[in-house]
Amino acid sequence: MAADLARMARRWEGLILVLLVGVSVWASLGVDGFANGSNVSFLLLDTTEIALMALTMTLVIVAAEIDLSVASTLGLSCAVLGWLWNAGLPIEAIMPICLLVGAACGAFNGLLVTRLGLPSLAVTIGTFALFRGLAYVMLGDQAVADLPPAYTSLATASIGPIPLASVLVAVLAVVAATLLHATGLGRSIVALGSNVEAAWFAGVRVKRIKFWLFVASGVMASLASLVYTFRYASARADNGVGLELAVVAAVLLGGVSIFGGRGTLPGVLMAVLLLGVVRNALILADVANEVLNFVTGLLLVASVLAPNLGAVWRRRTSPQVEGKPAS
Amino acid sequence: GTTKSDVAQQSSASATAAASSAPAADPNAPLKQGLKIAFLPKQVNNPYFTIADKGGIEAAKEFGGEGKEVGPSDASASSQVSYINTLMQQKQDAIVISANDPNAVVPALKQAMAAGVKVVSYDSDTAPEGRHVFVNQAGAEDLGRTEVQLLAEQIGHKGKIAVLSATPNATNQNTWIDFMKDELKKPEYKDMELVKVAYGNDDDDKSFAETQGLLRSYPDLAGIISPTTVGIAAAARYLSDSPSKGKVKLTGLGTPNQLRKFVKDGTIEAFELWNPADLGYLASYAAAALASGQVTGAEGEKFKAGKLGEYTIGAKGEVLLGKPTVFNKDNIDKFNF
Amino acid sequence: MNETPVLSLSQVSKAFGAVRAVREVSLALFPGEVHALAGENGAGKSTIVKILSGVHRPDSGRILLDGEPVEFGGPADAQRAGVAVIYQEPTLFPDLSVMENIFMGRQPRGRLGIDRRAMRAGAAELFGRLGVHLDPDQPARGLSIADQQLVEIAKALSRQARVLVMDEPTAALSGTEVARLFGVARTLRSQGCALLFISHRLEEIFELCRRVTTLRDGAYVAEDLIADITPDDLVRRMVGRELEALFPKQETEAGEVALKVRRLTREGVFTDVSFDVRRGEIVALAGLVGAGRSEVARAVFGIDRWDAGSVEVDGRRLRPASPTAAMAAGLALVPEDRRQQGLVMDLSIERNIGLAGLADVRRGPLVSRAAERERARDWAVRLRLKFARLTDAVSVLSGGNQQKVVLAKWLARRPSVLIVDEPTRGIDVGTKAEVHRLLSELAASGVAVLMISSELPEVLGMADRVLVMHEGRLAAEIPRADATEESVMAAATGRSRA
Amino acid sequence: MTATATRTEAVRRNGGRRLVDRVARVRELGIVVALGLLFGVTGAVNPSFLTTASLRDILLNSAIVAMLAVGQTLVVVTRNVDLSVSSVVGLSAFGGALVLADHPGVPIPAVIAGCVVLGALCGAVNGLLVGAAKVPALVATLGTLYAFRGIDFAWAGGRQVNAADMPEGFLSLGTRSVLGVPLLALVALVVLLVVGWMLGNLRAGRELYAIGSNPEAAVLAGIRVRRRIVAAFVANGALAGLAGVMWAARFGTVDATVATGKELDVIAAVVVGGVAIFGGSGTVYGAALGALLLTGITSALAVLRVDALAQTAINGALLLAAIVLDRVLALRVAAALRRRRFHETTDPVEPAPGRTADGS
Ligand SMILES: Nc1ncnc2c1ncn2[C@@H]1O[C@H](COP(=O)(O)OP(=O)(O)OP(=O)(O)O)[C@@H](O)[C@H]1O
Ligand SMILES: Nc1ncnc2c1ncn2[C@@H]1O[C@H](COP(=O)(O)OP(=O)(O)OP(=O)(O)O)[C@@H](O)[C@H]1O
Ligand SMILES: [Mg+2]
Ligand SMILES: [Mg+2]
Repeated sequence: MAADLARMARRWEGLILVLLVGVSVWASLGVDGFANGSNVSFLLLDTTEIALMALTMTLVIVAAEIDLSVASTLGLSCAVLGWLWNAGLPIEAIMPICLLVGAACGAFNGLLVTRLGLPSLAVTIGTFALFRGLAYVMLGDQAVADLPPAYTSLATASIGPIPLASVLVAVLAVVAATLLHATGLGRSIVALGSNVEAAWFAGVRVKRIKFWLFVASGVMASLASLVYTFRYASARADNGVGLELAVVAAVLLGGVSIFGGRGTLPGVLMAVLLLGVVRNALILADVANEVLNFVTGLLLVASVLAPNLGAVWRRRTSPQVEGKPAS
Repeated sequence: GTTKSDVAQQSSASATAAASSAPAADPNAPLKQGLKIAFLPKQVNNPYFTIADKGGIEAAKEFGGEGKEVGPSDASASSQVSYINTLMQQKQDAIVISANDPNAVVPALKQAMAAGVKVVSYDSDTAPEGRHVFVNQAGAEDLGRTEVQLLAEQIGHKGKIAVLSATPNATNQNTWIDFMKDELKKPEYKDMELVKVAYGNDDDDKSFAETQGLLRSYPDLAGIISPTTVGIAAAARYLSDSPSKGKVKLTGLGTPNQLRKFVKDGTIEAFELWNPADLGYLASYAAAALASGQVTGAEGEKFKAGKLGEYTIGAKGEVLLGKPTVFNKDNIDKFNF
Repeated sequence: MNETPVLSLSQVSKAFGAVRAVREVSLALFPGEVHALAGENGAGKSTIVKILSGVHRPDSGRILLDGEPVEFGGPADAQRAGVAVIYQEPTLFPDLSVMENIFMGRQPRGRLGIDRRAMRAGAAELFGRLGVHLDPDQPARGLSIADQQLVEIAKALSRQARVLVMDEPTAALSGTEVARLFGVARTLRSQGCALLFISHRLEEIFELCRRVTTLRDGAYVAEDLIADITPDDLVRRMVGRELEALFPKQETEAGEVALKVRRLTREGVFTDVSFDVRRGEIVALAGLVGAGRSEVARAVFGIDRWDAGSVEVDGRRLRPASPTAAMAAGLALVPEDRRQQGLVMDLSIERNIGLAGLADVRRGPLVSRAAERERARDWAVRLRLKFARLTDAVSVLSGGNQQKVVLAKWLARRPSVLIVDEPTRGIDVGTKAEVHRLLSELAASGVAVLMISSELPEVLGMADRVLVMHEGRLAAEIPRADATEESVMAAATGRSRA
Repeated sequence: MTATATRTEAVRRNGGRRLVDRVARVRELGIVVALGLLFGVTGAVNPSFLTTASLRDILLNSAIVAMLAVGQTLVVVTRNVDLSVSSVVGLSAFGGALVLADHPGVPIPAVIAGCVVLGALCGAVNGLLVGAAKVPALVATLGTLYAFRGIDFAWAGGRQVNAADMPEGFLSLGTRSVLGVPLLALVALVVLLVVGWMLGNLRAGRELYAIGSNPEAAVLAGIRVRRRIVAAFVANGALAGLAGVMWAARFGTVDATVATGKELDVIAAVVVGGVAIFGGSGTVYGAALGALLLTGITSALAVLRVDALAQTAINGALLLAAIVLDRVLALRVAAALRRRRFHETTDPVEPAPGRTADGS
């Protein structure tokens, strides 16, 4: 395992880490306003929702599934929050309800995937529209903004430069990383992501695990919705539109194989940070938005390309049948 | 627990407490030189905002300041917030913003205001506590009512009409639509019926399909109002090639360049819009006036906006650009934006 | 023979990282001759095959075609040179029809693109030659391992190659199919084709081949004319030492019934299957390929749902379709398809061994890496696994060694009922003896063993009792004393009822 | 084996063959049923939905997505995916419109050809990244999704090309009909038939399926995997380029944001059309039907006077219903097959074998 990790580090996480450190150093030296407490604090805060959803998305993708409905689940959970708040319920009661809604969304995905054996990509493209649509039905064009200041300020509060929300991310990240990398369940997830049939033959409860992974993904999306709503002090049905691609991009940049069975959480977290730092630094440097998109795309491709180029070169000198596309 | 009514009580209490602490304005203060003014549109690369912000940057040049346009390429509130924070780090003198979500940007804007940055909203307002001044392109009421009047004239005050809007939760559009409904209550419109508000999501495809749907489900439709540039262009494109061309009247908000062809071929008789470049220009001057201490955003204060002349800040910190221009066959070639 | 060889290797070497899989091996294939390649698991046979087929490029040494040096840049080059290969592991396209699998890239062309009728006829003709009953239009997904292997053979035959390389083509086949295959091979030989044949069943080598090249640890040991040596000589060359008896079955006293299967039916697959396996007993399940033996095993272990009947382990009824429940009851299944069902190819050796027994290496909620590794190392050593590091992916192991990893995974759980489906498929003689000794020891220690095997000598040598299946039903139950090649085959082909 | 055994076996397998044929047809049948339901129910509620004019509109609306779905299928059967199509469409639409607006002298066919080449170039970038550099397709094309759009934005710089700037002859391509069928729909149909024929009847086409079905085996079979994958991406890019000019002709107003987010629609159409997302199976006909179904749903909701706020939700629900219906039909057939003692290993209740499982 240590050797596994070491090898991983050399390929993926190592590269991301080098990039992360490199970009941070460059930005601190070359970009005004980057290396100061409030900017760092903001930068971290700005990655919260993506980081939260990326944690469970990593588990889901390692299990060779995908959940494209996370941002819609987030939207639905926001809508429920706004609706119940308008109805006069206390916020302390609303929050657990939101988490339940997230769990229900995840369970719905999970059931369709495990009971009917539908591909998760198809299912979650469907629920991507369904959940967002339900959010519109609930809240329509209303924007609920009169949320309790105690919570809205909590969502943006920080200890020194570290936002409280990031502490939440860190705690959950430790939990998720332990789960994936050090427990039997994590082993099972990796195994079933790599070869479902062999995992099933080895007594791994494939369906049960997949089901609960989707539930976890839903719960995490609704947790992210709470952070989102309070952070922006605005609950709307279209909260978080388009975040799913950002989450998937971060997970892939973090070295998780889209085919399942491979990937580490430290890598994903570093990728989330890297994307955040690059965005922040480039915006501060007044780089136009189109360049920013271009750089994001390039980063994604380059990070996978770099380790592969070596392999491609080696293949030239000795042809060898490649198994799955390297990732 | 904390409920909605608790928060309402608290906030009304604090509102009365924190009112009048703004420093006095000095109407005679000169405009500062070298002011850094940033324009933060809903979305960059959107032609409408490109024109507006160019107008603003032009204005900044006139009074010796420095303007720039930054912003997200997706019209989302969260990405605008990133930019607000960045502008604060960059110590801009003023931010001129068109809000994607009137509330979501407020916490960040408040922070910026606390750090001494002046905030002007234009095109699409934020919640009032998130800005000093709102430069309003045209009164919402004015717009809503004139659209109905425009269409009523074209259809002879008779028949079924529909609205093709942007997304169901576009704030601007919804306020206008409310005023349209109100206008329609007047007796002179008793023969007109608003049968449906359709939403094209500012997406070519969807707006197209929605226009088709309107014509199918209401074969006797007399007219469509589309108060969004994407919607009106898609609807015009569909009508220009359908048997309903000229029969079903279309009006709304659009730019002359976009609709020139359809005005000339008779698909559209008349539509309206303010001049976006003037909007940016005015917002830029308002920002400069704020940053120079000429005004604070209180009602009744006055400032000069270059070639546009003098403006007075109205209730709730609003500055009104003026009446929108109505474009038709006769005047459309005089405009290029 | 003083003709020039069609294809030959001269002093080729190939290393994978630190593993030197092939070291300066020379090999010459002559037209009209079947050449055998022998060696233990991991000796480098498949690597040689992949060098001949252009999959691997040798690190040093040369490939000669008709005496001229050539370079194979990839499988396409080798194919163009007239080399057809049956790889050790089937390489089919599961979504495509059987006939498309056979003719991929060489589909007969008609006026409007591919001529399906010609293709179907071609496939049917090949199947006729091999005596296979497969529908050319059937998708390859879901074919049993044996059928897959037969399609592979048909594919290679369809190339009408000058050189036919066969890497353990018979491992998944039973006697009938093997006989057919040999018939075809002899025809090809007489037509002047050069054949390379690999098998761990020595009797096959002696039956079919003229010459044998032996490898040990990647190095060339000897080339002999078959006529000049005995099987024992060959084993000595392969292993480098003398071997004990091949089937050291210990006599054991059968205890109480551990596995009790009653009237088990899965519609369309098998019907009304009832049998017992007692502690300390090895029961063999024999039959022709496709008789439904593996399907029974899968159902008993909970992989497939059964439609009727019951399964009891130690008197407790099993919940259907739950491998977890079966495992909790002490059942273990070593499946027949190690690549798909037995192993997670991307995972390391230790992770694979640990996969079925995660509960045993727990420390609190966490997995104890040390315990996991300890267990893996223990079993790797006991099964004489040939590996570089326990953290290597199992995909780099040779076929036989992969099989050992699957065995280790299940034996490490110390099951009370062990079902092994073709446990020695692709395993070399030495290890085969070890596996047999192991099974026999397990039985002696009170484990109930159900062994599915297509190898009659193995069945006869190991089993206390032989159950024979025919077309989805139990056709006979033959006690050890009465089990002979004839009696088992008679039942398997439906010629007798017990 | 005795002679009788052989004969019964042969009979059993022949019966199986007919069933297999039926299943093969059922693959697209599920979606045809869904389409029938959609049109039947909507037409019953509002007969104007089934008028020729309305059907024409639906054909026209689905033409572009259908063409993109056809191209996407080429890529998806090789076990890859191209998320960047929407950006390629945007780039091509803007490029084409810009040339037409700024250089009125350039003949229209040349502009169309140029757009196709531009698309093919973008496809080649994707193809090389995936085929030669072995970057997983999802990562590579997610990257180029951002990158191509970035180029588009930089190129446009906030500019918009309007209907008045483009020649009438070009715009009429987007609206003209031939024999009552919209020209764009005809173009899409021709593309569909040509690609469908190539996938089914050319060696190269079958090799795409082989690659998607088992990439390792494809190499061993001597298939030039790299070349084929690059070709699939290039073809898809070229079709996206063509779709881009079609877009410009149809909507007349073009800026840098054209077709943003359409990639999900295209993938949804492909998936609904029964193309296995992990490669190896599915047809372009299915994908095109999927596109038709998706646009049909949008049009039906518009006609049915469904509350605007509920449309998204209903759209999602109908999409799910179509997938589930398709799946349930497939399961039924599989069960029937097993009962007829046909060889069957993939019990749908159990996880499908391997990850190549075509789960749809
Ligand atoms: N791709 C690879 N990467 C690393 N090592 C490999 C690879 N392929 C084979 N090896 C190693 O090379 C050695 C020879 O393997 P090979 O598959 O040729 O054995 P074999 O003689 O065919 O054995 P078997 O009888 O078990 O099939 C083994 O030690 C194996 O682990
Ligand atoms: N008489 C029969 N009628 C219908 N189907 C049969 C019959 N015999 C076998 N089959 C089918 O053939 C397939 C192959 O069976 P299976 O793999 O279980 O055979 P096996 O005896 O284990 O052979 P092997 O493991 O050697 O391939 C099974 O799916 C089974 O459904
Ligand atoms: Mg081998
Ligand atoms: Mg079997």
